[in-house]
Amino acid sequence: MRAFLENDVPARLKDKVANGKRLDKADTEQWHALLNGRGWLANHWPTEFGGPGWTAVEKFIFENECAVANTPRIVPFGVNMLGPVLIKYGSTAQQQYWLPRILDGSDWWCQGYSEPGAGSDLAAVRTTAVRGVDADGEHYIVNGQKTWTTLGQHANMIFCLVRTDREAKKQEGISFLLIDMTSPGIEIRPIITLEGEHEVNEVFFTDVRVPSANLVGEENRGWNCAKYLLTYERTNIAGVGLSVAALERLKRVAANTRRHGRPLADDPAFAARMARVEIDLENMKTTNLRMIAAVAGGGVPGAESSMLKIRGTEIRQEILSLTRRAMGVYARPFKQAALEADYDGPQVGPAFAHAASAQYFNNRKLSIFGGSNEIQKNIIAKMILGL
Amino acid sequence: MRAFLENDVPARLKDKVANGKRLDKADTEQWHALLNGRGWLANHWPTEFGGPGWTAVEKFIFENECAVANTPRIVPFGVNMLGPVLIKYGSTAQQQYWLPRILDGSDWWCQGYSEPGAGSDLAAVRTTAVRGVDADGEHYIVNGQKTWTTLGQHANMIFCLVRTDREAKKQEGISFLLIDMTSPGIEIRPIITLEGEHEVNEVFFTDVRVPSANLVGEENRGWNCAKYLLTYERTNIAGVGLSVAALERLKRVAANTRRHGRPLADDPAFAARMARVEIDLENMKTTNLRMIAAVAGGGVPGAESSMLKIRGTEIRQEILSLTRRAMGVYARPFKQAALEADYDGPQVGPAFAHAASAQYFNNRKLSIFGGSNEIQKNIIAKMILGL
Amino acid sequence: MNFEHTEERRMLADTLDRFVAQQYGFEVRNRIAASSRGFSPDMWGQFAELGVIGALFGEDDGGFGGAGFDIAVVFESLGRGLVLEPLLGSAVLAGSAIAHAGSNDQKAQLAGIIDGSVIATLAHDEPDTHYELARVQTTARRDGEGWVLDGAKAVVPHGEHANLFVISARTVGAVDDERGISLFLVPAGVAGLSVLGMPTMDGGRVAELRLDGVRLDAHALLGEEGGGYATLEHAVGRGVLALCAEAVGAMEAAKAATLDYLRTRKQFGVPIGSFQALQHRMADLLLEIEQARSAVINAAAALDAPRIARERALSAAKTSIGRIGTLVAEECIQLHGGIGMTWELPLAHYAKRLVMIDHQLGDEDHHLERYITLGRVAA
Amino acid sequence: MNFEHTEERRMLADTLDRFVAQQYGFEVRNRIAASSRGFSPDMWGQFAELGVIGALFGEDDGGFGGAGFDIAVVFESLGRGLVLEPLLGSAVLAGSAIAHAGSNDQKAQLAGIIDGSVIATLAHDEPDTHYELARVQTTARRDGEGWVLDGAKAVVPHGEHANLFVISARTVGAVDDERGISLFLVPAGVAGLSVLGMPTMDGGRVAELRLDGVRLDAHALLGEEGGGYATLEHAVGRGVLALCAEAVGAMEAAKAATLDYLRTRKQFGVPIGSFQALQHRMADLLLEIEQARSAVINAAAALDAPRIARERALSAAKTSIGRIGTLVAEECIQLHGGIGMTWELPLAHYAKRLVMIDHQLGDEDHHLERYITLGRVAA
Repeated sequence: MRAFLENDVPARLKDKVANGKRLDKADTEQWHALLNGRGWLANHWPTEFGGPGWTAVEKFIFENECAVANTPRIVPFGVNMLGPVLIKYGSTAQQQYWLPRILDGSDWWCQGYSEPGAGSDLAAVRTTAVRGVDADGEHYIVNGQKTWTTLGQHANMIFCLVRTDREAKKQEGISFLLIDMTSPGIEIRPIITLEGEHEVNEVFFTDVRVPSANLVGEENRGWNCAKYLLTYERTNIAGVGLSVAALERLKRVAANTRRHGRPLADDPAFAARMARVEIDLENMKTTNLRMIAAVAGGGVPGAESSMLKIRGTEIRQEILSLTRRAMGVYARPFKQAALEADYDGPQVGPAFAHAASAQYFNNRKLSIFGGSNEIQKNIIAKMILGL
Repeated sequence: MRAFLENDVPARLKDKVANGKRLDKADTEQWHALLNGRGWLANHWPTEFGGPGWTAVEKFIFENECAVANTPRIVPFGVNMLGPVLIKYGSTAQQQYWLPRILDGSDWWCQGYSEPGAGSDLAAVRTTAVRGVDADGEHYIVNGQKTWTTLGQHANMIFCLVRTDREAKKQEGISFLLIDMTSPGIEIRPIITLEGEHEVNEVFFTDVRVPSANLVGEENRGWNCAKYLLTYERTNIAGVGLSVAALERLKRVAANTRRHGRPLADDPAFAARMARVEIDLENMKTTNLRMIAAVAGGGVPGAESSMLKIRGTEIRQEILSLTRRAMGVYARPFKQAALEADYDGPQVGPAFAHAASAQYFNNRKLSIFGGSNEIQKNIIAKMILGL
Repeated sequence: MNFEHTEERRMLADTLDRFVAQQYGFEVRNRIAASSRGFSPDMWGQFAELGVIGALFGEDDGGFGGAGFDIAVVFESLGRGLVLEPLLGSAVLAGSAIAHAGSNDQKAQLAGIIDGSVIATLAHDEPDTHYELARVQTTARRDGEGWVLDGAKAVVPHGEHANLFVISARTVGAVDDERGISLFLVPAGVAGLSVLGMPTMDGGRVAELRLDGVRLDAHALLGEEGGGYATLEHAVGRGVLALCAEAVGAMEAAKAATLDYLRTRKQFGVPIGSFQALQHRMADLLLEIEQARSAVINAAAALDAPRIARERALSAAKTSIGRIGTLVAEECIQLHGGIGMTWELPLAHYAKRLVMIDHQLGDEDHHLERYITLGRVAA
Repeated sequence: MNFEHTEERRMLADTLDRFVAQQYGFEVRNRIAASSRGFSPDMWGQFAELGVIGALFGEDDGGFGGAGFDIAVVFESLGRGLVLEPLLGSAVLAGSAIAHAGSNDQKAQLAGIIDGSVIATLAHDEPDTHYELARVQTTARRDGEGWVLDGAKAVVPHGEHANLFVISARTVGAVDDERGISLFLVPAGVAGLSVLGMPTMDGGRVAELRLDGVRLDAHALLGEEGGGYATLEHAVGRGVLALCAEAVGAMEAAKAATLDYLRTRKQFGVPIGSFQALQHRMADLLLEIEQARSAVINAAAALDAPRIARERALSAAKTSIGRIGTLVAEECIQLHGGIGMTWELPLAHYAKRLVMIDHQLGDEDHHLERYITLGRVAA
């Protein structure tokens, strides 16, 4: 696998990631295709659907090695999110049609979970789907709005939680629908995040017609799919590999930045900050492996992953914060064009200065998205602590 | 005033405080008498009752100067707690009888507020007082238990919150009673705190007869007295002077302890810890003065004092924690006898090693007693933040 | 002890607050931030007319303020409004340097700075300084009566659009020696001075300067040859105070926005401000902000104190603000959730400014170390 | 990767846990803590019989364990029960030193240590060392075939009641030189050795040692002359692991007690565990304790690794445990409120032990600095 990462992944891709450059759609498609060629793309899937049959630990190691090697990340919406839901709840027809298209990149999926004003309360679904029949057959008419749709600008398909029974209690009456993004009545609008990037979107649905064949599982039972998706094998939620890669970069920066005539890495205060987070990360690696082992042994995946998510995101945010600190006065200048791989304008400040602050600010999202760390603590209090 | 602190306060007293030695009852009585001789003991009282007529800032400065000079502390239960209640709610007869006795030390008061299991919920009063009449006149019969009664072992009088109406809602039906500790039916038992000292007590009441003349204010309106007492001029709740004195001591210890052949005060990590808390304390001095000024100008004493209490206790606890750290391996040995002023056995470790850990552990109470810091945050959220 | 500001200061603050609220709203501000100048000449003129620049100078220098609390009041107001105009670089940094060390002829420039017609800036940081005030690699060597400067200057505030630079250069001594630093007044457009402008993460623009054989005449020297450090410390100290006060203004705005959000935003059917865990975090934040405000007051009060007391108070303030500003930024984003991550929300821009203030004139770690070192000198 | 312990270790842990729970309850423990010995010879014998001491030694040394995970399992169990018996000083510190450097004759003492008949201890810290391992002021000079030792040793575990001391002394070199430290095996009662015992804050007893011309014969030298540092590092490293594991045991007990309290204690009519602010703090504490446990696993796994990797893992563990142990102690007291301040509550004693562990064999700051220094060596 290391040979693959070293030799078969184009240097262009790895350089982009290492240097904090923007990845475009083609980059991700190339990476997915490379992995699919090896049979490693859908590494969470059972072998009968094309998975490699890895253990949880093997998956963990694979994803960490990729991160450390600065590969792009797998865009998870199709492979890691929808795939498992279809495998568990989809009809055979749905599995046979959609799963291969996830693997070969025919579809780029995005996620229609969050709604404006709902935040981490995913069950607060107000987007409606009303069942009807017309000349073309059974269908749903969908109206409403989804938000925080990551990379939705690249997607041709979206899986959505929609409300199919308005009378039912909150978590009942929700259904899980697959919707073609090119359907009439869908509008996608970018959300610009605080550092100026376009990564997330709003998606508006106005009388969008969805064939009822695109319902996954039973009507009004979509919450089961949602919950399953949220807790499915989140072995890498702590992002240990990404933190290792980020820490390596931080160390390089700190070794090459000087303060009082010596490397910043030798400044007592900065060295202490780096050492603290390095130790926390070393501990986290083991915590992560322990939790994977516990889950394999019949633990509590939901609550365990809450623990990994909180501390994992805190560690990564701290590393990115230190990388920003290391830039000194050069943390402020910020030219979006310099995030492009082919930028050939002037570079100022230490290596990586062009992206350090942007990554720091962008990754404040880590403790918010995917269930805020506060929600995760609520889960821990209830599920593990019994409070 | 500085001349008084320098010349007129016996060195024996100041040495005891500076060296973390135990103060006995006579020490406090001597200190109260000294202050009373100057008219400075009841410095919160109006001049007509014997107060010096100081402004809030003057009181603040006085108490801080005392702390920095390592004087004993004023035991507050009579002077600063009961006194103001009597002045506001007491009858003329009560004022004329009890106030002079507070000043001249005839009575040592203790506080009967907390009850077992109530914690910071002071209104959860279960100690009962039932009114009756007998040959000796109107009286109450008191039954119940009080706890965390600081220095109750020295006291001849206790002021208590008692429940006089069991049917009433929680904060109604409470009365404020003055009870002679020598009354039949009172039993006092020591509570030993974690470091091994006897500072607080439990007080048990079994059919204790209290003359109804000892009721302060109206029956069932005792909660007013309680609230008033809790918010009365808590200008010094942050304990800035005590922190300044503790920081001075810490600096001396750190200057005289060596690590890597140089003073611990010059160790980068330790110096950074000390500097952080010193800066926080410098800021706190100004925060405290600002809040006093705001109160004088019509602010919110209750909630302001919550802010001072939280940060003030955190700062003091941090200084005491660093003092413990500075002791190195000598933080562990602990001989209670060495806390006595006349101890002449072997001393081990740096100066103050005999008391550093004990003071650290004992002062974990700062963030618990007098309304835990969590309760204070609830108050801030409600009163200041409007949440 | 009186924590009320003087009548004049309160009036200025009220005027400024009103002007910013009415004229420098969020949309206007963001347009200015993204503009090619990074500030607005029109607004700049209006700030000058309001007397905001003059309030930062003493009467001897043609102003009507200049004390620590004048700086604090003005910059807190600027921070509340996220104002991008070149007050720090022109009035505080360059202006203070000229006022501190300038000859009468040089001080004549102050009138232009105060009326807004001259935009000055301080070019002192260099690519490798990492906040060290005495580390100056740019050199100045005598050339007949005049001087020749060579070197580079980093992240100079609004450097593209300044008319006048105060530039530090080493005339003698080791690279980090406090002695041997000289200051020069350099007009924009002088031969050999190249300016590379760029936008910043928190709005507005900065510039990299290159000096390749920049020839200056004898009158360009500001203050004594080799004696520029004291002037730098003076000017940067006032800049530190300004940034700290600006941060407190931004913290107050961020806090208010967050409290408002906590009170109105509902989740699971109740306002999220009713969740105790969030309440306690806001209470902590409130405490921290009050401590930050006290740090600014301490620094403002110490601005005319003897050197060690003054510089320690300034470093205490900047290290406090560095830590607390970042905490406030991160917590306010977190408490807002996803919406706090978006460009359209003013809070996000306050948060960016708060974090970036820690990267100007010395960060939390730099000033903590400096506070300790100064304390050792004092002991 | 397998985080399950071996069958043998699990059996030992179960036996030990059961023994401690049944025989070494809180009242018994506190009686022992306050006793004149500070431990219980009777209990000590039973621990020896259970094989607890033997589990800490390798087979070559007459034990049946001795690996990192053996130490971790035993000491976590001891920590859960706040056990005061001299396992750290006798079996881990002195025992490891003898096993590491002893001649065959000297290693013969190990049998007595393992069967409990010999109580050994390590006398290494000195009044001015402040955790520096190489700082040794006590001197040993040659005297004919033998040696004469002079100096002082600080806070020696159960020093009054040890039969056998491993004492470090400098034979050559500067006071903080790693080279030139020699170790000596010294029987109790030797002329010139005075022992001053005293109680500790966390139960049990320690002693100050004075050495005034202590004469030892040639056989007293443990290991090579001047080469004691490596043995010290070996023994202290195992001691660090033991303390870290003990701390994790104590943390688990403190956490369990606090959770129990939060579930049962009511205030304002509801269990205080229903307050979200406290829930989130407990969740944080849980995360920290899990990280502490991982740190111990990392250290145990690294115990046979090459020096830098091993010592970094040990220092990483001790600095983690120093920070987290104190945090757990303070938070658990705070969450208990007043009752957490009382002697009668076991929690208070767990808290004291957790804080005091940071004062043994190097505190949080010491080990963080050491971790950094070792990393620089590695780079």
